[in-house]
Amino acid sequence: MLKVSNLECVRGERSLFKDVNFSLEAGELLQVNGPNGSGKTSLLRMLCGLARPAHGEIRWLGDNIRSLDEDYYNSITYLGHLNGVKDNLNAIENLRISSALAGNGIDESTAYASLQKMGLIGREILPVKVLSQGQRRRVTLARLLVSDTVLWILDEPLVALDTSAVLLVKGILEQHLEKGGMVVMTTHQDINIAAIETKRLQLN
Amino acid sequence: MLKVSNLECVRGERSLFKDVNFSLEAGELLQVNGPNGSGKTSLLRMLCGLARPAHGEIRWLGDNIRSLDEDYYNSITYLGHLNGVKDNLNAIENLRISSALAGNGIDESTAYASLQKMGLIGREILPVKVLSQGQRRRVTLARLLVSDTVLWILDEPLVALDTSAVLLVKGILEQHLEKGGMVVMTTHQDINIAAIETKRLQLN
Amino acid sequence: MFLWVIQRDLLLAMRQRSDVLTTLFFFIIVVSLFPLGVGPEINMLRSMAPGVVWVAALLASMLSLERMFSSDYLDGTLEQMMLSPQPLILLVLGKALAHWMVTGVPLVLISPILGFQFDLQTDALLVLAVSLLLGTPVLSLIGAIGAALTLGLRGGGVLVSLLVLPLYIPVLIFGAGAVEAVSAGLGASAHLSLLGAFLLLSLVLAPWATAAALRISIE
Amino acid sequence: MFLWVIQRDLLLAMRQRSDVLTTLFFFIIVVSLFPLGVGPEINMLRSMAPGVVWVAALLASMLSLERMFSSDYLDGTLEQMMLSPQPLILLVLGKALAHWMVTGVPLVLISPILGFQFDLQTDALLVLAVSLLLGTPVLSLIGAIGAALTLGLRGGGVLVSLLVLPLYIPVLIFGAGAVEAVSAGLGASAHLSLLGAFLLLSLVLAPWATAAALRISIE
Amino acid sequence: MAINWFKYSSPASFYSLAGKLIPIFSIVALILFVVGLYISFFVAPTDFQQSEAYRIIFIHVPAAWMSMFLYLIMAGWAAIGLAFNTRLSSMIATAIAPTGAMFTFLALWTGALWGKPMWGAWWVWDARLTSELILFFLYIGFMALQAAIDDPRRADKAGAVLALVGVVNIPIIYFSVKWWNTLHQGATVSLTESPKMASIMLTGMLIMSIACWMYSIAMVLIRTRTIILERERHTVWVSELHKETT
Amino acid sequence: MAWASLSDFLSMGGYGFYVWGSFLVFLICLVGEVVLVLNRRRTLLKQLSLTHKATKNEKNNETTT
Ligand code: HEM
Ligand SMILES: Nc1ncnc2c1ncn2[C@@H]1O[C@H](COP(=O)(O)OP(=O)(O)OP(=O)(O)O)[C@@H](O)[C@H]1O
Ligand SMILES: Nc1ncnc2c1ncn2[C@@H]1O[C@H](COP(=O)(O)OP(=O)(O)OP(=O)(O)O)[C@@H](O)[C@H]1O
Ligand SMILES: [Mg+2]
Ligand SMILES: [Mg+2]
Repeated sequence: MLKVSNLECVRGERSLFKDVNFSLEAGELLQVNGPNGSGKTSLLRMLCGLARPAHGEIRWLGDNIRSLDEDYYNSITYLGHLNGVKDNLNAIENLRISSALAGNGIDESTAYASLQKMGLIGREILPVKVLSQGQRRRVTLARLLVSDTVLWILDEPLVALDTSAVLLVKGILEQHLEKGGMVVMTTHQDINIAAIETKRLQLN
Repeated sequence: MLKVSNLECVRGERSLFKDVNFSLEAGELLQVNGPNGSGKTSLLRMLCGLARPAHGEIRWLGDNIRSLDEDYYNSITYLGHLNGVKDNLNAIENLRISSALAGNGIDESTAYASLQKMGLIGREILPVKVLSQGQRRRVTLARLLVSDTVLWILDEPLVALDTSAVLLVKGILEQHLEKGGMVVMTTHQDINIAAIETKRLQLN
Repeated sequence: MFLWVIQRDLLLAMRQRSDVLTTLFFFIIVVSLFPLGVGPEINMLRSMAPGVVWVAALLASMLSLERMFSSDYLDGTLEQMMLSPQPLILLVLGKALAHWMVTGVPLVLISPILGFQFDLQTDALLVLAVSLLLGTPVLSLIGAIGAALTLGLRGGGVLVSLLVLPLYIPVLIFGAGAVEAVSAGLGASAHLSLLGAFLLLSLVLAPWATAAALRISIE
Repeated sequence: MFLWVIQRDLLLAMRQRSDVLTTLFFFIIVVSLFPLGVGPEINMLRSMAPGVVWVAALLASMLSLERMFSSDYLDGTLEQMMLSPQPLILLVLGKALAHWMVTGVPLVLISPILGFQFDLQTDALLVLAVSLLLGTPVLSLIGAIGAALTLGLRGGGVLVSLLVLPLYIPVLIFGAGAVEAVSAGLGASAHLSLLGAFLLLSLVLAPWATAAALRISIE
Repeated sequence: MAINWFKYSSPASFYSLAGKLIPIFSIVALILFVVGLYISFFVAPTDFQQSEAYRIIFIHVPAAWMSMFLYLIMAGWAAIGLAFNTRLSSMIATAIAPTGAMFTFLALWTGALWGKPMWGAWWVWDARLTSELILFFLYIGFMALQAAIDDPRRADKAGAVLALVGVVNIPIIYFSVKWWNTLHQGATVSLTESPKMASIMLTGMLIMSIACWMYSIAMVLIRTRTIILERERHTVWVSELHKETT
Repeated sequence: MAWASLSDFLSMGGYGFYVWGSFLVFLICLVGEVVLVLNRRRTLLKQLSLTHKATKNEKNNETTT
């Protein structure tokens, strides 16, 4: 479904990577590995269409994602280094708003249920700014529980999470893959996610 | 040297922890463990004097840190969740300025050398905002290489680092402990740091 | 989705109830500073009034511009918005509208009272309010372009004012001109219809330019 | 360390060379807005001039206040500063000074030219510049208190103006008053020495209050 | 027409073409300036009403014209750069801005120096003067925005959006002349003292204007060449260029 | 048109300050711009030749080692 050919990324005057080729089918997981600064985040942002590749093409169901635009956005969910939560809103409001922006509004009880799954009960009506680092990350990740997209693009989703939360996320990803979803992710931690096929892309 | 007795932390109407007692001598390492939101960051901020404990005392060389103030700051280095680097300055400038603020100015060649050790050469004159997440963390951690304080208080120093950088930090910490320094740190990753004595504090 | 954006921004504004009030108070304070700086002569104050009120409105609207996108940008929400399946133009329109509801509407409502302080006549007061009603949305719409262009740049707050103020000037001239025309006994309809034309023009063009600017800034 | 703080802030300002210029241009633009809003009558403009220039100086200085501490706060630098072995008061003084050098000094230098636009006489121009020279550091010092108090609060930009503008008013009154006194043929020395007294007072008290406010905001 | 325009839209070939054109424009500009200045001071007669002060017209009017033309041209190139993603046109737009700002400043400055003897004030808030001032702000805004952005591609595009929005503003400002009482170009200026003198003045003004045009083109070309080198310093053709010169 | 004397020429019928103030600033601006532009180009060229040499040396080193 996702097909990347000859991708090259240039930042400043440096070519971070070139000739990156891969394709991803339903149920498959792509782990992007590489040391700090090797261009993982840059690659993921290109996959979302947030950045423009210096060279090469990214195709979704055969079409270049540049030409698809909003159709493509209907099929992906991107979580980056930044949490994208509003400090002054509480967890429920944050989750409902970010889902609505992503194109599927949810009601309060659904939001409550997913936050419960993420272990945030008791903290769901505090403004997010008083939450701990790991708890804010959990609020962000709760979006995955209510998302109905096919392709998840996750940039270091496990940062700041404790071991129980890491297991939780692992479970969510495996369930998504089982249902025929696709995941592209980076992480510096060791984690073993069951998938139909796990591809690995080593940068640098 | 550092002695904590009966510490209690209250956030909102919740008591995060109480009756925390420990002491730390030269060459010892304290690992603070606990799930997300258990109060690790809150504890560390209290140890620095950035937050006021609801109850209990923190003594440094016998004196309450509240009464010591600037003398105490001469002996500690704190690295929190936030990087404390300026997006628009480059790595060298950032390092020199943060060292100067910490009370020991360094010259450009020293800064260059420590950044080299942290694997940032070739990136040292780029504005920090274009660096990758892990590279920004490395800029922050480079402060440890030039710091001359005894007590290091580190909140999840390993976040966003790749494996080689984790080893690097491990080495720096071990060297510091060997020289009779003290370290208080939190992390969700498994890491084994050699110390005269490794104490563990489990919150929640 | 359009509604969601407005709703979210209003919710954020309401979460700190003081937000709306502070813009309002800023407006009031700036207007009140002038008699302090200039002296209490009532005839002079009366002829200054439209200009002063309008300049204060410009500044109040501009002051909150920087926050329009920058907080969303810093915490990553903006990235999410760009990846939203709905058209970016709608989203931008929603944000500009929310900005206007928080900063513009209160000014329109309070302006007659401030006009009183400067001893304006009833018809002038009315025209003042109407001109603000037509003009302040234009300020929010144009301001959105500036805010999008300066996203993530250091010195954004001051830079945005540098970019936006020259573009605000026609609104200022015709807005203040309308009130002066009425005070001078001439009709204000010409001025007001020009303001209306500006509003239509900026409603069509500004969201488009803002969306383009956002895409440029995010890349 | 004191020097380091100033140096760092100036470095940050210079890194984007445009930073100093933008404050300056903001000042110029705001001053130029008034004639546009009020109309071109030269006698009225001349008597408005001191007030307008001073209000613009207030706004220009205030607008950049928010950034004084907030960027340091958001990225964690401020925490590091609080943990610095040097006294916080010095640090605060350094930041206020850097703020003044970036926002205040350029205004003092450009003010005579703006005075020309309003057709002020030479002695009035001189007093205008001197009053700004004495007054703008007070603005930076007082502003630092407000910036520290509103740290990390949403709507900081507007809130800070709400807090500091009332404190700015005495400076405004005596600053503009000095110029008016000269234009009216009276001496300005009384006004100017009062401004000097404000400066001394705020040099002593403001860093202390700012440091206290910072401690409160960080906790 | 055998000229291959596409050939010259690539920075490399533009670079060499501009290198050949610059001396021509510079020399023409220099000659015209000398002739123009000679006419201004030694051929044009004393004005009956304004005595010698009117000689400022020979630089004031060309500067004012250039300030407006250059903005439109700058916006045009910026628009082309935005629409067709041609790097060269954006670079030209960036190169025009400082020259345009300088002429705007000169129009303001010479106008102010003319205003003092003619109107008794350095400055009046008249529509023409005000709109010229706003034009100056637009230039400054354009340059400040580009200076604040590190990434040249983003700077190009952001500048283009701003320049285009500014263009919409210009006619609006211009039409506002009607709503203001104008002092500029009123009865104070008597151009038509005698037909002969008017025509001499007109020739002087025209020659000075053309000189300014040639000067601007030369400046913009030099600056564009510099910008091309700055941005393309890592490409092959630049380093080959260097092999040739060293 | 001839001027009676140099001082006559300089005084411009009493408007010397304004006329010369305009023309001098005009010339200063133009000449200043030329100097600035050429300066910018010269420093850039110097920089370029330096980096060019540096890369050449690097390449030489690579081939020798
Ligand atoms: C700061 C003050 C001034 C500014 C900003 C200014 C600006 C301008 C501008 C923008 C133009 C071009 C207008 C056009 O092409 O339609 C112009 C033309 C002209 N200006 Fe000024 N001006 C100023 C002062 C003066 C003064 C004091 C005089 C004479 C008393 C003057 C006389 C003229 C004349 C004669 C033209 C030529 C008009 C034409 O042929 O269209 N200007 N000025
Ligand atoms: N203007 C520039 N000039 C040179 N290098 C640049 C420039 N901008 C970005 N870079 C480099 O591009 C890389 C960006 O890396 P990216 O953020 O994609 O890394 P990453 O693989 O996500 O790393 P991490 O694991 O630390 O998150 C960094 O190495 C950075 O130094
Ligand atoms: N006003 C409040 N009311 C209730 N609870 C609060 C309030 N403010 C903070 N808290 C809670 O205090 C805790 C702060 O935790 P802290 O940041 O110290 O956690 P941590 O151990 O560092 O976690 P992490 O591993 O995620 O960084 C969180 O659980 C947060 O929900
Ligand atoms: Mg990354
Ligand atoms: Mg924590």
